[in-house]
Amino acid sequence: MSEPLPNPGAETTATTTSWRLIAALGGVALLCGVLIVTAFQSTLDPIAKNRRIALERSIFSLIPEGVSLHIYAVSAQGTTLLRPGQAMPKEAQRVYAVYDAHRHLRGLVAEAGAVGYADVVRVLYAYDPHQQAIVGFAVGAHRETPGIGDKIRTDADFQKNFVALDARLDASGQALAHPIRTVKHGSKRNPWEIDAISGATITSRAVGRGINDSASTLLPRLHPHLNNLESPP
Amino acid sequence: MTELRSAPHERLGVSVESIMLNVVLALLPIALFSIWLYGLSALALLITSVVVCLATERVFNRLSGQSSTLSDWSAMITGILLALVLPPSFPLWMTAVAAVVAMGLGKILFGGLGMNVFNPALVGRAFVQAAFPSAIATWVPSYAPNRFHEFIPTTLTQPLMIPPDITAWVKAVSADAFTGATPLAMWKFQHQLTAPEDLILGIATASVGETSAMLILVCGLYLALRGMLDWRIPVGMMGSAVILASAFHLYNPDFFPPPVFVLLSGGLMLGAMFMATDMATSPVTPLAVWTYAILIGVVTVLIRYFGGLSEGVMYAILFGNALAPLLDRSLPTRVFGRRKPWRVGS
Amino acid sequence: MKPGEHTLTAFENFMEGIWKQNPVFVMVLGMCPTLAVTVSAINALGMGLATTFVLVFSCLLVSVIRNWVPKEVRIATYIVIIASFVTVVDYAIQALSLGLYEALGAFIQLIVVNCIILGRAEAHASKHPPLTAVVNALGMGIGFTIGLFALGGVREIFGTGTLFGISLFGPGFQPWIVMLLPPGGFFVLGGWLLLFAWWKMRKEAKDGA
Amino acid sequence: MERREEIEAPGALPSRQDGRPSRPFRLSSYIVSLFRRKSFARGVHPDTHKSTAGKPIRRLPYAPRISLPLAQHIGKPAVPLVRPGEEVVRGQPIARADGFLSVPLHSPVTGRVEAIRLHPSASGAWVESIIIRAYDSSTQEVLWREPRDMEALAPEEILAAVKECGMVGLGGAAFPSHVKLSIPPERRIHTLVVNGCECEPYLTCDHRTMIEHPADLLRGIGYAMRAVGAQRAIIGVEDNKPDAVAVLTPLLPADGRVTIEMVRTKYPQGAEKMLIKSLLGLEVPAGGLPLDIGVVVNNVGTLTLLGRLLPAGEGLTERVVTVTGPAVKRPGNFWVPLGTPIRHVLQCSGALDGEAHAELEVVLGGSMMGQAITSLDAPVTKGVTGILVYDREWISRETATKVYPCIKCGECVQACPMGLNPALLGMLAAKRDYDSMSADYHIADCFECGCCTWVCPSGIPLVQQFRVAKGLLRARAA
Repeated sequence: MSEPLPNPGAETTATTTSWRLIAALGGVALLCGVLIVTAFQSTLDPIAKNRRIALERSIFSLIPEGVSLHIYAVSAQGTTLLRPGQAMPKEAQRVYAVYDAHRHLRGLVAEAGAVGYADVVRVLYAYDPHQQAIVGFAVGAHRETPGIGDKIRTDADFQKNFVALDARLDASGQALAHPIRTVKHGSKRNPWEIDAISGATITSRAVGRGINDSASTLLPRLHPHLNNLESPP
Repeated sequence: MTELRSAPHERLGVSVESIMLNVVLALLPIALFSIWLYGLSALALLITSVVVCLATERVFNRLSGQSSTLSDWSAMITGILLALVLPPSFPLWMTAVAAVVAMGLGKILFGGLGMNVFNPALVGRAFVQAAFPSAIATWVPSYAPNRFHEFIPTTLTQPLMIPPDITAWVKAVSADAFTGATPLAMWKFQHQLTAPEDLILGIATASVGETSAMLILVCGLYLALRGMLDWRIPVGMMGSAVILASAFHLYNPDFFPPPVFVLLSGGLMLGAMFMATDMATSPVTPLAVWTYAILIGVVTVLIRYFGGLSEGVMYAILFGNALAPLLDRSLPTRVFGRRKPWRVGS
Repeated sequence: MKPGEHTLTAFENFMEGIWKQNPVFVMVLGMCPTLAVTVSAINALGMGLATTFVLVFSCLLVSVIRNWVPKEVRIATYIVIIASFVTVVDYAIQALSLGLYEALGAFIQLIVVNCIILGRAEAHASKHPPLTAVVNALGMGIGFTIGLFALGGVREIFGTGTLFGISLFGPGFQPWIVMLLPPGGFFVLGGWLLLFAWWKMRKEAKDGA
Repeated sequence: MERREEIEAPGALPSRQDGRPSRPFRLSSYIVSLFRRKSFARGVHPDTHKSTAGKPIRRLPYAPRISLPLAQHIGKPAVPLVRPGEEVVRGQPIARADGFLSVPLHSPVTGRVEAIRLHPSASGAWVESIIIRAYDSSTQEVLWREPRDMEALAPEEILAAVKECGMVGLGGAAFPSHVKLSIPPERRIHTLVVNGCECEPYLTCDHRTMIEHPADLLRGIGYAMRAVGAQRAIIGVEDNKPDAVAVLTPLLPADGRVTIEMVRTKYPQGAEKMLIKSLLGLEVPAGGLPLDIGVVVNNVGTLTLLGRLLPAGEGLTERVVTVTGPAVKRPGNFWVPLGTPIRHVLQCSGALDGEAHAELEVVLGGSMMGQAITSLDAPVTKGVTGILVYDREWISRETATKVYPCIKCGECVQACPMGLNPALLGMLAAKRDYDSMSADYHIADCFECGCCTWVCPSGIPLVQQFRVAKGLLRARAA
């Protein structure tokens, strides 16, 4: 290092007054505060836009026929349309209702998450209310092992599980007729089972469990009010 | 009087070259048997691994301005051992990568012969295990009828490219129900045991050189009898693995496999005879040697039973390697006329 | 400057961080982001540029107010200043590209405690006029960016077969998964360090001859 | 060697060794005992090269001129009693001991003192020596003796007689025998160990001595036992010398106080500490002496000559030397007068016929611990057990091996009789970390037997490094 060493003779010996210290810190803080607020204000809109675009892109990738979407809050009390800027009520689940060019409901997209091998695996899954089946899923942020756990994104066989994953409700309408289960690779027998990726069982199970947890509370609440969602508001 | 040598004036006459050459000789039957089992692909794998190991050592010799160190045969041993722990279908270009990593990262980076902390062949193998997890878990049947005039399709994969899917090829060449899983994986994931005679004779699915427990035992015995292999390491390692496996088996015979299966399957035998005994990476003091050997055996069984992988020998040995210098220092020899061997200092 | 030490020219001052005291390859600083975010060239560049931005502006501000801030609260003000610029960068990246933001993740915020920046502010900017400080910071930032890029580029090429997302080897490429894992970061860093040491050794040998 | 630590004396000895009656040698019991041969841990098995074992000890023609260094023993050099020009007869004292740790010298020839001056010694240094020219016409009989009645002597008187005869350890150490046999009053010696192992390759002088002079040996053992107050003596012989055991066994005294015990042929079985361990199962504490555990060790060569010289009242003027090695044409064991130039011995045994001297390596001692000498003019001294000569062919074969880095094979650890870790010590020596070698890894316990270097496949000169390290540490401590 070529930095000069501090020269003891040059140091001021007089103690700095408290007032100066506060003034210096305060001044810097003020300056920085202005800086941050300016940055925040000027990026607020582009960031919101970016987020919306990213979300819409992944939602429409699950339901390719979709052209528009609306957000609903689903709780035990029923479904509520969320206008942009409106806050999400507590205890409610967010559902994106996707409509095609003819303003028909093409599907619903919800969020799910469960602990995988490394961290929580967050997925979006698409539910088709007409088939009563899960028809696709997309992985959000995750930290699963590249080449093993992240096969859930790429493994074609695994994706095939979600062409029509049975998610019918039972007779009472209070629960899924068959809980969605992840089974060992090669032993899928029923339409509500997910065939795990060989060698990436833990991540596969996380996806299945996450979707099951989410769907088993969401769908019974959603079904009585499906009519409200049939066409865009 | 020009000659003024310092005592002793005579030597035993066993040199590094002769030890290494004998290890190469002991590995040859295993290599030949693997060629008999897997044909052209195993041959190509062995040649690639050895040639790339030698070339890497030579290139690094050049770069560091040393004279060639190929004559000590140690690079040759790494080459053969590396080939023996890879699956027979492993693409040649990946083998070359493993060999470069084995020599460069596993040996030369530490300062060359005798200075390396980890067994170079296992470093190479661990690297490709992490880099190409699917290729290293692709298995083919032994005694394929066309093995002497046809390569396994994956062997000749173009450099940097994904090996082709060989499911169809495997179905075509395997006579009976070949599952494409190693005995250990079959036990771990399907809960099926392979017959011990298949393990002994090398019919079970395995890496190139892990197949025949019998042959490995004989070759290891040759070295041990010539005093070029520390018999305590295989004995301690296999002994501890068998004892621990027996305990588990007695506790729950339905879940845990019999100890003979643990002993004969996977790379335990090869690892115990030829990997853990690598002189540079194993301890020297008697207590440390036993501790090291027993530790590797125990860790192997624990990884196999409770880890995410079906085979644990490689990581167990690498773990043992890492501890070896520490063991040597914390478990010193008892000096004649002194007490408390484990306490350094007087 | 110590008496007798020759004053660095602006160019030497700039090159300091790129070559002689490269933060990644010579000083081996800031390893946390270095290993974590360098799985692709674009991540590495993004991280490097973000750091450079924070570095340059923090050093500028620190240098401007250097005579005004008492030494008792020096570190506190530096942290506040650095944190502010990091927040600005954080928002800016979110506004520019959400993809990059997600890839860099928590490491943007971690720039706050990046030892390179605090080190530069304390060791250089607080003792030099603004222009010198900015030139030095720019050199350091670019040096850091080059370092990250060297890691990220190699890891992306082997890990995914692409560079800046452009496929290099065609569709059949076999990714080297280990390169995307933390150990891969260590391997590549080790490789570069080795290369640097070797270069240096050869240069010294040549100079000596 | 003077260091004597207070170490707890061992309790009762294994009773097996006590009072065992002497028995005649039987081949069957020898074969049985082969399988439960006593030994120490580790050690090595070099080729023994004992081709001279079957050859009787012969005499060489006298050298015309001899040189007697005043310091042929450990301790202070002797002080000359003669002047140049003076006539001396064989056996006459020509130098007196200078203090306790010193021994006198006796003239090995009848002749005239030529000079007292510096003369080359085996180590290469020139040392103060008495040069005597032998009379051609002399019969070279011992003409100076004062016979004494040994039975009448008290232990102190025996010690005085031992000192007077100029005896030192003839096994190679050349430590004054009377010092070794002097036991501090607070110590009690229970066993005299008689070292007949001769574990060094090539050497057979002790072996031949046991075969040819068993009566002298047993007499010498008796004197030493009385001097140290030991109740019993054990002769330890390596099991490659069954003929020596066969000769000695019938002669053992009937009271069973002297026994003979075969130990495994293994190097360095003849090292004091190793032999005590093999025979008695006792370990001499680190840094201590055998007498700390109630044992005194003497070499068979020393005791044989004591048995012969003490009653006759003669001085030590000659010793048995093994002359052997690849370059020696007529190898054998010889009674060599002290001071005889090595050149003379080699000429007589055919080692210098035709060969250019520069092509040879001449070693005093055996192949494991012997020292190569720089000058053939150096004399045979009291500590010379053998002269080993290598020819060019042998040397180039031995030096052809390349030196490799340590591959940590651990062979040295399995060889070191002291239980040290030579591999680690070697690495520390390479790093010049002498403090750690001494403090943590006990380099001081190394007695330089050379086993580590002998086995090392990398050809690392371990024992040489240790010698350097020990020297430096000693110099630093001084």
